[in-house]
Amino acid sequence: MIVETLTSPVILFFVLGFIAALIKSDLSIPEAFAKAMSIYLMAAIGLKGGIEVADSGFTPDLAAAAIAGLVLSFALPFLAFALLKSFGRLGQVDAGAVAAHYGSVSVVTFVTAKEILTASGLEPQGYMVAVLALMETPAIISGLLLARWGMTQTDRNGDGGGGLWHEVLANASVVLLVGSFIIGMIAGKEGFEAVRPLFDTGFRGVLCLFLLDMGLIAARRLTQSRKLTVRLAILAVALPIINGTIGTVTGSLIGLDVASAAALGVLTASASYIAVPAAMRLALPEADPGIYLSMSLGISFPFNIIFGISIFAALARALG
Amino acid sequence: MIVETLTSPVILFFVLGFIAALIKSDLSIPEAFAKAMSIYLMAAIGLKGGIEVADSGFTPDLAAAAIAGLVLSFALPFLAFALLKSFGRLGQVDAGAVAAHYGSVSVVTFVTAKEILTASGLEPQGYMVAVLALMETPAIISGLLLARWGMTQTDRNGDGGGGLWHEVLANASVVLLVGSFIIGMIAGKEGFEAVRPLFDTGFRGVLCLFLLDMGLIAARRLTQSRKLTVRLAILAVALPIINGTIGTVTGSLIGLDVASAAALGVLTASASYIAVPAAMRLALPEADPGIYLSMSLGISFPFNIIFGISIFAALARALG
Amino acid sequence: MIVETLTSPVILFFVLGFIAALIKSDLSIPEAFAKAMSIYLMAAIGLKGGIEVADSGFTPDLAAAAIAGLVLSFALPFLAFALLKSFGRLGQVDAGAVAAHYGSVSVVTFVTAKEILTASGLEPQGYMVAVLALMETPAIISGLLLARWGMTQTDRNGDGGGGLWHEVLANASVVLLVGSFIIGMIAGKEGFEAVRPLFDTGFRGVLCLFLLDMGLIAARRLTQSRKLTVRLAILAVALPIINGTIGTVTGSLIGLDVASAAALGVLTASASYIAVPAAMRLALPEADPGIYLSMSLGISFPFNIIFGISIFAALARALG
Amino acid sequence: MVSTVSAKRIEILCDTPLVPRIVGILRASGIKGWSVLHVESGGGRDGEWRQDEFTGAAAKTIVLAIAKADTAAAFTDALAPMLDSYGLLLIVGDVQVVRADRF
Amino acid sequence: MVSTVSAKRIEILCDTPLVPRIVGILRASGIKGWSVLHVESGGGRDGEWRQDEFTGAAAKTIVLAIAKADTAAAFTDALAPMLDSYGLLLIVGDVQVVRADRF
Amino acid sequence: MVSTVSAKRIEILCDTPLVPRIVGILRASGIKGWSVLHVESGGGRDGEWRQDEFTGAAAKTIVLAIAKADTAAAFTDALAPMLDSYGLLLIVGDVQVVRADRF
Ligand SMILES: Nc1ncnc2c1ncn2[C@@H]1O[C@H](COP(=O)(O)O)[C@@H](O)[C@H]1O
Ligand SMILES: Nc1ncnc2c1ncn2[C@@H]1O[C@H](COP(=O)(O)O)[C@@H](O)[C@H]1O
Ligand SMILES: Nc1ncnc2c1ncn2[C@@H]1O[C@H](COP(=O)(O)O)[C@@H](O)[C@H]1O
Ligand code: NA
Ligand code: NA
Ligand code: NA
Repeated sequence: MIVETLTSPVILFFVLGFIAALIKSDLSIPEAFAKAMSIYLMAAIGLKGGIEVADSGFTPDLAAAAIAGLVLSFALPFLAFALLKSFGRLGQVDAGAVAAHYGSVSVVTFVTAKEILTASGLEPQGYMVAVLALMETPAIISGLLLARWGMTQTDRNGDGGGGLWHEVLANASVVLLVGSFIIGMIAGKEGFEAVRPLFDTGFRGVLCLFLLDMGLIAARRLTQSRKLTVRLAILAVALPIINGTIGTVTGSLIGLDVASAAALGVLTASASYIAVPAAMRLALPEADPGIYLSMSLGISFPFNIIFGISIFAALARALG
Repeated sequence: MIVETLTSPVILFFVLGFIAALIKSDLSIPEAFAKAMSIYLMAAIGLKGGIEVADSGFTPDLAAAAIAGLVLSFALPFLAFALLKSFGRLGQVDAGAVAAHYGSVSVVTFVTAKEILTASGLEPQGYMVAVLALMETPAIISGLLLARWGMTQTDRNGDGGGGLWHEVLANASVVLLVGSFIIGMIAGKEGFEAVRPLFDTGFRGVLCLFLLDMGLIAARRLTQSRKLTVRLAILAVALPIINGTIGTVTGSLIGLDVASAAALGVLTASASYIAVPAAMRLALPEADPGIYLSMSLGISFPFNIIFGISIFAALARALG
Repeated sequence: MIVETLTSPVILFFVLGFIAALIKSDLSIPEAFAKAMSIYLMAAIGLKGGIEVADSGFTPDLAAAAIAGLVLSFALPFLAFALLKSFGRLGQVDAGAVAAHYGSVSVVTFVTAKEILTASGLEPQGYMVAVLALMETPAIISGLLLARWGMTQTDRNGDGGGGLWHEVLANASVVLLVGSFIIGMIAGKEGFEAVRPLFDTGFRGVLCLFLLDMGLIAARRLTQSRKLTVRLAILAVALPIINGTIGTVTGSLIGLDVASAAALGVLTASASYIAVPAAMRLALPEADPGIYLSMSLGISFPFNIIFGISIFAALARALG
Repeated sequence: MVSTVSAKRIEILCDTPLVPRIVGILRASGIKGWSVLHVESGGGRDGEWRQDEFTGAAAKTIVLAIAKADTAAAFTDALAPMLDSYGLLLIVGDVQVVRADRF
Repeated sequence: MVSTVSAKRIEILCDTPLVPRIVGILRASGIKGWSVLHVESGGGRDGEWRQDEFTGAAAKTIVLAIAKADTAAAFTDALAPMLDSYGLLLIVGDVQVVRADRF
Repeated sequence: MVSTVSAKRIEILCDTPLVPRIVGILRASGIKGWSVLHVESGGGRDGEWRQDEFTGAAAKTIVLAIAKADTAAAFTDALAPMLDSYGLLLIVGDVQVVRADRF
């Protein structure tokens, strides 16, 4: 399946962007266009998920997957934190911030996985979109707990109480994913017909252009970073493998189908690079963005896109 | 029909945007993307209108609708002005500025109405797009006349003579609508085939994303406004109802089909929030944008989208 | 064929933009959207070219066209330089800079030509996209040689050695065209199916909106320019005719099919307005951008779009 | 060492639709160059706003112009009548520039 | 001649997610207006960056505020504790403004 | 009270393709940080322009850098030869900054 992955236009555009940035080409995607594409992708994936759930109804599977997602997002930062402090040699605050990223999820990784899995006959259930939305935020809580553990109130200059919680719960991607999911559930298959041409048929093409941009960004992060040690680079590969394995196994154990178990694996393996960095900038200003963005965007994202998806698909197949 | 309206993805995205802004989510659509979508929507609607007119030819209906549109756009501000001064307690300048908005039209309201009416079997004639373009500007003239009534030349610091007229007649939306309309007429059905996939099939999806943005903007206008009194809020609902009723009845009287009469009703009910505010900023700088934008964007736009379209459709059906 | 060209929506949108700018309308396409569209167009055309080459394999034609393109791009600036200095009365530096533009190519002119030729039954070979990419840069070398001829090193303050060469070879459009071309070759027809809806069906519609913007830009260049003399304006028409004729004849002589010979003619006739101006700004800062942009964007681009394509198609037909 | 001269750095924060008018006054006052910067969002007596309102009427912009002291003063006087009705913000600072002949 | 008064022109260069917090401190210090400008790219001790990273966390912004000298000083003091942990850049210059009652 | 120090606020208005070169000179002169602002439109001796020309060659940009007086002077001298051929605008003002060790 890795060969299929590597000849899929979606991944090839990512590789093109990566190479373009490595040879320092001035190729760049306008910021507004990249944001527009991410809004489009989230609306599209939310809609499709909602429609599928409207079709299949609420099932025990759905509930099991949702609970598993919540628990994993909350719990995995603790393991990551321990590794980041010991093997990675990070301080408490930086370790907490990075751990939050690995507990949370990357929407684009999920979307790419959905495309690649579906293309190889493994279509995850629609409700995995809801699981995606649920997994965005719990990790932020555990990350902050870990970073602030044992600190007195006066040290916690950043927290900003309500401001942060509001930022986390009303953040753009959660609102858009959940909102489109609900719209999909209300509109159903019929209502969707009218908007299908834009949201369905254009989807993979937009994903190509978006991954072109992600390739540029990932490579620039990697080459411009001055904070990435060899140990951290190793963890940026190890954490996705560990978390993804835990996620896939959990998915199998709770009885998800092979495709959805693989998708849960990809979700746990993926690391946030939008919602969590913004929250950390507010709540843990002393944590160094150079570390968490380089690890998550520069290494884990490419790793997951190119290898992770195939690995967890194979694992889910073996287990299921 | 209100139920259908409320379960249409197009409207649901508007509601999503509205709610997102109310809960102060940081969701936002990049400015450049919103402008791009409005350019796309205007080009698409202009093209389609032109093609339909190329198909059906110039008919007496078309002429009647055009004249009715022009007269209504010019005349309705006088009524609005009287209500805004008496019931709304606005000064002369502010009342004139607001009246101009309600005489002019909102392209997005029209586009949404066309979608919703068509979905319920009431497709307005292609020439209504030309009527839309014609109705954009006459109201600006009446609004300025009203605002400046009885003033000596020295008071009129803003007018700027030619500058304003040029701004009004060569304004982007008029040029784009009229231009695409003519292109549609020249290219005809065959010429359009080549570009149909973008302009036709993508249309409703883009409208969803655009209305998501309009929902955000409307709610932000509403909550951030410090200028909106209860009386003005009442007028921002009453004026669409009054104007829309006048428009629908006029449409029926001059013999338009049910769908086109409803569309004329929606046009007269709708209030401008692009062309007119820009003209007012130049010509009536003392008028307060906080008032006219809050009324037109914050209240009348959502009212028309969610209720107005169904009301005028029902009225047109009853009359026709 | 000129009549067909003039009633094609693609060209009509260009004319609309041109007229809108002439009447000083405030219509404008957001910068980010225009860049996004040019990225889309280059990715789409690269992909399609690659897929066709994957289908047909490397042929002797392809090699002949590639070599011809390289040689023409390198050689034509010498002729242009002579005309620009003698008839055009430009100084050495400005003449060199302008000559580089006419040796290089315009992607949008090529794309438009491909659409119009295909619509009239003349589809150029897929490998012409590779020729397009090859022709972007050699002219920059000849232009610089000509501009710097006989100068001592101290006069050459701009060159900046490596910086320029890197800029030229890793410039965004070359990387994107070549990259998508290779992706198209790897993915092949099957791999393309998944992304066809965006890249194939949306293509002509996007081209319309892009040419709307080009019309605005061309007319603004033309009217705001203070540097354009009558002699330069004549050359801005003569150079495309001369170069295009040379290109079309060469294409026929080396045995290309009629459509590909016409496409080679359009390529040689077209003048760069993205890659070359940026390179000249760095390497020949004393050259006046007002001259080269007005000629290339303000005159030669519209000329090629509206007349040139038909002329070289007719010539290729006559020769072939 | 490059020789520098004193000049005024003028910023006018205004509604975007007014830019052509401001530029007209700049020119009438003898100021030959200007640059326009985009303002993303802001707040003042009228509450907060942000640029994503694609209705151009609410958008704001900074016009930046460098000028000699005397032309700057002429401009300030010419702009004065508009300051209140248009709600402009006018900010003038002292700077050093090179190539004095340009201003 | 229009009469002008002295004021401080304050620029705070900060990460975009921090803008609401900066604005909160501005208000708490009695500064009534501000404008936000977009920064495209830049470089500093932490290397170079550019705005095309759509992950908002790396984006930077300039908050511009005009204020009287005393409120400006109050603001500077209030901002002080954040300067280091948030990596802010604070720049204060002297300018002349009209309509002094606004500030 | 926070202690502030004097510094120079340097703005270079230039064509966008030149930014890397300007940044190179900034660094060579010992200036460690800079920020790039987008210019939307403008006008000067060469007529008016606006940024919507996606052909990057016509786009303009402001490079903003804060520096100590001596490094600022070194930069001004290093930039001098480019001022005319590249049509740059160089603007230097006096400002107060905190955290002086950064500059
Ligand atoms: N005095 C000035 N103040 C502000 N910006 C200026 C000034 N002069 C020139 N510019 C900017 O620099 C660009 C080039 O100027 P010029 O070389 O005079 O055509 C103009 O288009 C403006 O954006
Ligand atoms: N003191 C200030 N400093 C910077 N920008 C300001 C200031 N006051 C107002 N503004 C800007 O000008 C706009 C209009 O201000 P106002 O007329 O007070 O509502 C605000 O939204 C800000 O963008
Ligand atoms: N001296 C300076 N002048 C202008 N901008 C600066 C300066 N130093 C830093 N910056 C900006 O602040 C950002 C963060 O700086 P730093 O914390 O030094 O990495 C840089 O990327 C620049 O955008
Ligand atoms: Na994860
Ligand atoms: Na109306
Ligand atoms: Na050429």
